[in-house]
Amino acid sequence: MTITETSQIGIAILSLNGTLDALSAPDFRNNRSVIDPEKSVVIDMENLDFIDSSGIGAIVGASRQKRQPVGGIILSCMNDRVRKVFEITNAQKLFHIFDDTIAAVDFAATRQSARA
Amino acid sequence: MTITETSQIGIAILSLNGTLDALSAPDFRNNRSVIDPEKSVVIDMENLDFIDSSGIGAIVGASRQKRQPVGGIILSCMNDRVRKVFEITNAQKLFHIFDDTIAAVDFAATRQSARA
Amino acid sequence: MSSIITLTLPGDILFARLASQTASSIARLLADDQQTETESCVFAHAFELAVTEAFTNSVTHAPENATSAMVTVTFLFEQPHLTVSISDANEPFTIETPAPDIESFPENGFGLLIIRKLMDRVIYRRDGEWNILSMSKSL
Amino acid sequence: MSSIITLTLPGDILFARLASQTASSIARLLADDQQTETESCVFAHAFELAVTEAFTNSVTHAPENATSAMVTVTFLFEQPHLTVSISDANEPFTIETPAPDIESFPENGFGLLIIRKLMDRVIYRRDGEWNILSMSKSL
Ligand SMILES: Nc1ncnc2c1ncn2[C@@H]1O[C@H](COP(=O)(O)OP(=O)(O)O)[C@@H](O)[C@H]1O
Ligand SMILES: Nc1ncnc2c1ncn2[C@@H]1O[C@H](COP(=O)(O)OP(=O)(O)O)[C@@H](O)[C@H]1O
Repeated sequence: MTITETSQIGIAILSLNGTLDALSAPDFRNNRSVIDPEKSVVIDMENLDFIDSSGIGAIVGASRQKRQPVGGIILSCMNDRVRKVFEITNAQKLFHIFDDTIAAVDFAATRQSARA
Repeated sequence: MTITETSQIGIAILSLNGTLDALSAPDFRNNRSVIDPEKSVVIDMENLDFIDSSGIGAIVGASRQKRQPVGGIILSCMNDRVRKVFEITNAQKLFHIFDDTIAAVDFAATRQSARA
Repeated sequence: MSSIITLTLPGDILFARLASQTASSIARLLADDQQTETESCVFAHAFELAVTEAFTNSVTHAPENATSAMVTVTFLFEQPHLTVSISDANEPFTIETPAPDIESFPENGFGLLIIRKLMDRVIYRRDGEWNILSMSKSL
Repeated sequence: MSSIITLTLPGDILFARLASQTASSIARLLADDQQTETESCVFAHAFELAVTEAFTNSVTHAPENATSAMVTVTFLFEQPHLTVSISDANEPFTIETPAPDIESFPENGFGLLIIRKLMDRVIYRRDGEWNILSMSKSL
């Protein structure tokens, strides 16, 4: 898996490419924006082909460490295979999930400024 | 492998997609334009990902059955991996090989009309 | 006709993708004649995911000293059932684990849950020093 | 560290792609750390092609009645050498076959030629009833 990071109005956008599994999950967990409790992170899954329980666990665990509402993890553009794993594990209940990344970033920005 | 066939000024253009190996070679061999000794055939390999010795053998065998110059097999757009197998086997010596299909069709048309 | 395919791999997480992609390819190969494109994608994904989960468990729950352990993945196709079995030499375990409580933001415990939800039939047995987890699904 | 991976498949041409794609994936996995993208593509393609050729030979040159024959593909990685061995229970054969004369438009006889050109080292041995064709190349 590769992670491409960009930033918009203080929100980190991580584009995941490839496979998020036990082998690649540490790369995700150790990402600085993921670790930072105050950071809002949008995970763009358009190019994420495959996720397993280790990937779900990494995202759920990262979300727990966020200091909501200022920090938080928002998901966008998951394909059907990825969505299915979120559904089976019930993890979809924990996240705001968007079909496009711009909407996800807007949502994160609104939530952040609502606090200010 | 899938074969998509189109025709231009009497010349058959076969676009191969996928893998030409022992499993798929019979589909190629049994194609009507391939079998017809009087037919000029341009094989567009742009979407051919992989070829092995069975694939080379099928193309060489088909070429032998053509009544040149009216019929014949002309190759276009092979990727580096495919080209390498033509080189290793020396089969590249037997064919006119073009980098684009339009040039290959032009060549076939010129050769055909030279006979007329 | 029944077909058996066996893949034996080092018990290293590096090989999890190889195991799961092989599973996906085999499922697809068997499904392609008989199913629509979408159906065979779903069938292949179920095996890809189940094998990733089982293989990852075999590796991550191996005893500390088992650096040279091997994991065996066996595919048995008996029309219309495809069964994949994962064998390792770890401690015995049970597959009757409860689904984790998602509200507590758990980081693990999803593997066997996913396997049970994807497959038609999941059987665990202990054979001497071996764990054998067999997972079946029908075309 | 040395790694061994074994894949046992039915001797059916349907499984040739599975064998060769597994070979390609393994070669890539091992090469990726140490080589450029282009180098590891070339390395993976060499194994993909060599395994297709050897596996296809095991199937197409099997005795008529050998419908339930199995072919075994074994990978041994001993840094920097990757060796793949293909075993079958066919009649013995020789790898010293001459390259076919291309001017006579031959339809076959290219398999062992391709293997010899791609690999650093090719060894054939007969072990009891088994043919073992071992093919090595270094990273
Ligand atoms: N192959 C295995 N070897 C040993 N123990 C296992 C194996 N597979 C599963 N287990 C046990 O079953 C438990 C539940 O597995 P699972 O649902 O996949 O969740 P996780 O692996 O994330 O803990 C594991 O924590 C482990 O104790
Ligand atoms: N696995 C095998 N089992 C039996 N015979 C084999 C095997 N591999 C190669 N041979 C013999 O070696 C010959 C040359 O093989 P090859 O160069 O691959 O060309 P081809 O298979 O197209 O004839 C074959 O024709 C066959 O007689």
